[in-house]
Amino acid sequence: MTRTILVSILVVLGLAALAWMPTQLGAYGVGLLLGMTGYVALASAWALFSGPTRYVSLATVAFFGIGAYTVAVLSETLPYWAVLMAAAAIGLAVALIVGLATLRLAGVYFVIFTFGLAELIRQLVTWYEVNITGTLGRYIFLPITAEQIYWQLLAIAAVTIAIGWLISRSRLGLALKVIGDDETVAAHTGINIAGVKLALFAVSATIITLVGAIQAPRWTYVEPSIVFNPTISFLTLIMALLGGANRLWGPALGAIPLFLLFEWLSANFPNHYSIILGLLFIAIVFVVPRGVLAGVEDGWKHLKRRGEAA
Amino acid sequence: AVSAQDRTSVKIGYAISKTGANAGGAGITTLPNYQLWVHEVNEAGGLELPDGTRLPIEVIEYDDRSASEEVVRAVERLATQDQVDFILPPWGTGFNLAVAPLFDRFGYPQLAVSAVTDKAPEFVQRWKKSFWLLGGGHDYTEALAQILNDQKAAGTINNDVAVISVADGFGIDLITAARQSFADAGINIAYDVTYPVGTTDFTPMLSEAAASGADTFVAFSYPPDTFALTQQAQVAQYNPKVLYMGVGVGFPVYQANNGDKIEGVMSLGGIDPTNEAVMDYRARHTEFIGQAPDWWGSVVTYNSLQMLQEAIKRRGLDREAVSEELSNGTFETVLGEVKLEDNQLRTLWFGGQWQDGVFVAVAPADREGAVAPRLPKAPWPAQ
Amino acid sequence: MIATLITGLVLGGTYALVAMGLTLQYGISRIMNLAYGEILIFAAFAAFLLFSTFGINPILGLGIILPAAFAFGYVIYGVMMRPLVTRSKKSGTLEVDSILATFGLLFVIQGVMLVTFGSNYTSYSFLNTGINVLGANVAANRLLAFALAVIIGATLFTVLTRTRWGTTIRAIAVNLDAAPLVGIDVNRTARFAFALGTMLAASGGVMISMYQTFNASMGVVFTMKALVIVIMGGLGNLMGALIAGLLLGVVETLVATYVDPGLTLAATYCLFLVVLLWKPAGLFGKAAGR
Amino acid sequence: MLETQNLSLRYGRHLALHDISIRIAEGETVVILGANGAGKSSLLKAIAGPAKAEMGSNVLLDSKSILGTKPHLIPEAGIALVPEGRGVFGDLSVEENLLLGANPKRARSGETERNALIYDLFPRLAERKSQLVRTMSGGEQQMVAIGRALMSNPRFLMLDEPSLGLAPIVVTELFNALRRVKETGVGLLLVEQNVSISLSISDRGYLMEAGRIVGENSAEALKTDPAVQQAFLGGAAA
Amino acid sequence: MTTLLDIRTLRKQFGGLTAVNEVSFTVAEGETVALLGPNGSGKTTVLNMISGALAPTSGRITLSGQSIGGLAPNRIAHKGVARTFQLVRILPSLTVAENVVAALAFRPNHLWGRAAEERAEELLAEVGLGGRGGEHANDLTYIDQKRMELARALAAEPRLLLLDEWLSGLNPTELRTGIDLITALSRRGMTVLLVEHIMEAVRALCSRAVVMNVGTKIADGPTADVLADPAVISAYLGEGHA
Ligand SMILES: Nc1ncnc2c1ncn2[C@@H]1O[C@H](COP(=O)(O)OP(=O)(O)OP(=O)(O)O)[C@@H](O)[C@H]1O
Ligand SMILES: Nc1ncnc2c1ncn2[C@@H]1O[C@H](COP(=O)(O)OP(=O)(O)OP(=O)(O)O)[C@@H](O)[C@H]1O
Ligand SMILES: [Mg+2]
Ligand SMILES: [Mg+2]
Repeated sequence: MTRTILVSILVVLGLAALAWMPTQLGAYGVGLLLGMTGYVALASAWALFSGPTRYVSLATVAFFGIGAYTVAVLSETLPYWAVLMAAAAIGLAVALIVGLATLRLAGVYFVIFTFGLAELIRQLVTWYEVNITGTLGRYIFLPITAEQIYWQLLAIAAVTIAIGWLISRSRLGLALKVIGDDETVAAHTGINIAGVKLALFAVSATIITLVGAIQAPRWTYVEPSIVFNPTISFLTLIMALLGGANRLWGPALGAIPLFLLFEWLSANFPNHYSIILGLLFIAIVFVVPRGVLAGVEDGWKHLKRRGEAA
Repeated sequence: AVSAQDRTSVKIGYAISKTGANAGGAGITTLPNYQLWVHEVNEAGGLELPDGTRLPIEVIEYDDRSASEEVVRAVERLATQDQVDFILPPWGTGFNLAVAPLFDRFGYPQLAVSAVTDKAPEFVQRWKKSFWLLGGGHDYTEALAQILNDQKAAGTINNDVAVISVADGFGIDLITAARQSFADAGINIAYDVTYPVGTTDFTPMLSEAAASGADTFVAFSYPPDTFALTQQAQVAQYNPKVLYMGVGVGFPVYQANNGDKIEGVMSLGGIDPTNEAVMDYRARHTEFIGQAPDWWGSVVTYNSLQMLQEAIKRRGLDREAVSEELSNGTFETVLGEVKLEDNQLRTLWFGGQWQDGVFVAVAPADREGAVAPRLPKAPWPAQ
Repeated sequence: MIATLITGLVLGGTYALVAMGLTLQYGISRIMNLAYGEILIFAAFAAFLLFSTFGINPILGLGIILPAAFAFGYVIYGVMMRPLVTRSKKSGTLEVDSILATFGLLFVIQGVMLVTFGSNYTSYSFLNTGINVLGANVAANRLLAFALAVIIGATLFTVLTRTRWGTTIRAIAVNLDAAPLVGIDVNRTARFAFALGTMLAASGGVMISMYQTFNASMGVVFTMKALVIVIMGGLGNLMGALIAGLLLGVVETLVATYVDPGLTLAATYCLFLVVLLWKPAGLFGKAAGR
Repeated sequence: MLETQNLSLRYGRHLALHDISIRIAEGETVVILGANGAGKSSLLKAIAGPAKAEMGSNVLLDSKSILGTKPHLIPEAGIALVPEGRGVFGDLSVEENLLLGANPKRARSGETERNALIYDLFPRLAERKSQLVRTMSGGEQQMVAIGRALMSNPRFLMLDEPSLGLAPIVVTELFNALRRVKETGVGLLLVEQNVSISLSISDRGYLMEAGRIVGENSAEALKTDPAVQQAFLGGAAA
Repeated sequence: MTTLLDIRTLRKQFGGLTAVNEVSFTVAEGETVALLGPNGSGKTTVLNMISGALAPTSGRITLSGQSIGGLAPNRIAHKGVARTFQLVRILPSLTVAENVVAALAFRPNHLWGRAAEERAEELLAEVGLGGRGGEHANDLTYIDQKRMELARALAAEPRLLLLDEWLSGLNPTELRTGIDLITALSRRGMTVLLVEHIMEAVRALCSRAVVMNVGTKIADGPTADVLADPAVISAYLGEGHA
């Protein structure tokens, strides 16, 4: 009991510290924090669904883009909180439809399906804007500062990780692991596979939509090629996998160093950025095979064992 | 801040798409000019300040990887972390808009070149230190409509045009403007479709355009599309009397690949070949970069850097003052005497045509240096 | 209508050509190669270089580029993929590992191309002459790509399904663990299939360089298109890739002609999604079971 | 002659095989009896190549060491394994599975005759030549696995619980077939839980317990020695 | 005795192949029935249709009068059908205990937390895996995996237990243990439908046997009678076994 209280206090203190950080940093620092927190939220939300089920989704940017675009379309007409609600609702609705449609797919078929889906949504939005509204770019002039965006992202990242923690301790978490191992067994032990997957997919997608919506005011100008940039899906996936998609803190631990690495490389090696990044990537795959967090744990266990032996 | 005496250099930063989807455009129109200009300034001993001293330029460059989140953060970094003296703008309409609030907030003048927008007057109101140097869609489409009307009157072409446009900021801006301009000019649009970015096969559109009976074919296209259209039009033996295409017609590679066949092809931009300053610039660019500049945006980019250089010479490193100077001053650049109107460059070439291996300016026709268009375009050489 | 169909088929030929190498690499060597498109673009640059600098026409260029690509694939598999494959025997993480590793490879190749060739659009024209096929004016270079796709597709398909050697290649795709029991050198076979896939990617790149503008950053476009086709046709199924590629070409052309060019890509993905919903393992994929 | 000398095998910390020395002569049939987990499958796998043996171990074929030979070269040397869990190529047809069986070079001559022989042994396979093996019943898949191993023209055929999941009539047929295989001069190394039937075709038998060989005798003796039976059947079940 | 499972003119078609052809039989409450037949005669397919892994092409399956044919496997599981698989299916990344908890946590009156862990331990002890809950399922031997699979099936508190060759691969001693285990279950009133090729076990366990051949039922009745049926002998047992 006292431990729980202690942990809660620590968590609250940690969050407070994180929330306080922007006041100590310049605009660039805030921008960095913001981008990093955005990816922590994205990767954690992605891993909520894709980690335990091993359904690798490339639809991240579809929902991210839906969120951002909703803000672009509605920011003039609705109050900010209503815009966020609307974005979440649209994201949820799309997630449910997509989820229902994709339940039969497995493995790489699902991966590419979700990629195709993101592209389809982008094409349809483009087509709609071009042919129906006759403009493509939209402007977002909301009086929201980078700090405010950061705080919102921090909140949503914290909520996402909290959800992940709750799920991992619940029957839902076990159901996901069983599904990830063997769907046939899962079905025969009474797990409603479709329901579980759908619920998780919807939660994950809604969070991703919100991250997109929250980040949108940061770019004044929004167009489909910007908000539906498939790189976002890939980065999210890579970060989560690298950190360890099956662990609570894995995605965050993948997102933070990678994000900083990208930043550092592009600042210091703008011309050889790609090559160095690529080599580092390959090296990471070889050196920490099961994700950064697992690697850290292994190292820790190793040290402990050595300590005990001594 | 730091006074001029303590300095050893002027820090100039920019974020540009070195990789990703925008790298192709940025690598032609923007980046080589930044490099050329910095090189030339430093060769000459640096940027001249009002007191006559010269300080070399120290460049800080970032790759925005064609992602708008990156370009936003890179500009923040330049402004707050690196505390550069001036920031050069990124490539592309969207990216220039994305960073405009930051330039404004941190007080940097933004000399946006590779951004074509009809909303420039609005933006100037919103962001006082923003400058828009490449005009808006209407400027180009009205110039085109003018040319077409002249040709119609001369009996060269019929009243129909077939238009295709790329479904991206640039294409949409231009097609929207074109519909208006053509309607105003009484020109009938016989075929009007938009295609997605990344389209590689234009055969269906070309055959529909041919079937529409229009004598004029207009494509508000991006470079890969422009190249593909040119090749596929030859294959299909599609010979509109007026062939007008978008970005890419002015790229050096376009001429290299198609040789004489491009004679008569029209596009945005153009050059007054009798303007020695321009031709000299082209030679220097070719020499230093290893390839020629394009025939539209490059020279304007270079011009914008010269304006900045001159404004610094007149007003020093005070960004407020430099911005004011850019707004109100008159500058002598490769483009001749330049004076911005409401923070926008209006003395631009809005239409050009390949004539004897040079992409000459044909519109506005009444501006000095303009050449008469040669129409109808000769059919593609037989294969 | 016939002309439209022919145009579509010819366009599809390019798609099919690009997809077949990936179906070998992914279907047989089980490497999800995200750097596939980069290899293709690299070959395009190589063809361009040979043509513009040494005056070697791209068809002859194939004679240099294809063996080089094969060797490259062979080395890459040996150096990068093989340790991952060995490692995954225990952990079963080959899919994730290969995604991560080839994602790195993608950046390396792209970076090398950026440094050597720059970020500009590159194109040249070769065999860009119209040939009349049943009333449709088709570019000779595209027709060549189409022919190459059909020939490669048909040959490889026959070899894979009709010969023992081809069957050994499919066997490692089906059951890696059992392959040594029948004397198959898994490593060598997988390596060969991977190298063959690399070679096909390069052949696609050379063909594409003849009629399409490319730059160093464009690889991912081809990877994704190829993946879509591979999945639509059914993993590891060459005939499937060929047919799915042609089908996509036809659909795109029909939509561009009769509906709206703005919806071509949307139609592509729609078709893809519908096919998957109807047949979750692709047009010619084996039902269920992994 | 196929033999192992002091073969030891380790999974992590767990020593699955301790100093196993067994031998099978040309044309001889040897059965290994032992409780579940005694290490029988591990022994076959160690001979067939994929498992890494400990120092001091050896596997000899005609007095030449084949330990450490790449697994895919073992069938080439004339040793075939029908593994636990069958290891068939599920997405290939029956015909293709058999074709692959004859993949080692030593199997190329006489392939047609052997193919005919196998269809003769297992008429069900002849009926279902083009069916995907994945869609066949468990027993049918077992037939494919045995047929495929026979296709490689082995000198020594190792079978890991071949009767598993087969209908009684098929088990009888299978062992009749194995008798015929034996008559062609192939040495058989058999791991079986079906003690009586396996002893009925064997010449000799080894008893295995917790990774060690604990007894060896002629099949006749084993069959009639209730004490031995009791010892190994009771010993390791815990 | 009331009928628990009632199968009527059940049929399953795979393309051109009729794997199960108009098969009808019943299993009464508390009974242990053997489903026999040569390899490929359609036994597993019947079990698959009962448990919902496959949807019947036609015919009816009822459990206590409720139709379950064609329902999703999880719904059928909730109605009280549990099964093991011909080739064991374990959840490799979970521990042995978690494998069992998986079933406890998703049955209608589910258990979770301490209660589930305790119950799992009991069930594991019952199948002879007492104290081994912490091991990784992947590290178990084949027989132990089979035991664990049975514990998982029992955890669902089924009314009908389907065992697909659960006893195969066991040595004579283990076979005896296995038979005792199932006997104990059936003493407690469990209804069992089992597919088995080991006649010793069938004779010991089952009062009744149903025999299939090429998809059709060829015999149904008391085990001893069925196993003496000439049709069964010629199609399934072979002369040696009579
Ligand atoms: N891959 C493996 N990793 C770890 N331990 C293993 C592995 N394979 C087998 N073992 C262990 O080695 C021992 C011997 O296993 P083996 O499969 O050889 O026994 P067996 O006699 O064939 O038993 P069965 O009759 O169950 O097939 C067992 O204790 C088993 O748990
Ligand atoms: N998915 C499928 N597609 C096609 N045929 C199938 C499929 N599943 C089973 N079959 C066929 O249906 C028949 C019955 O198979 P089933 O697995 O029910 O046999 P079984 O009686 O359980 O045999 P065994 O005792 O060998 O396990 C077999 O001939 C098998 O090949
Ligand atoms: Mg064994
Ligand atoms: Mg069966």
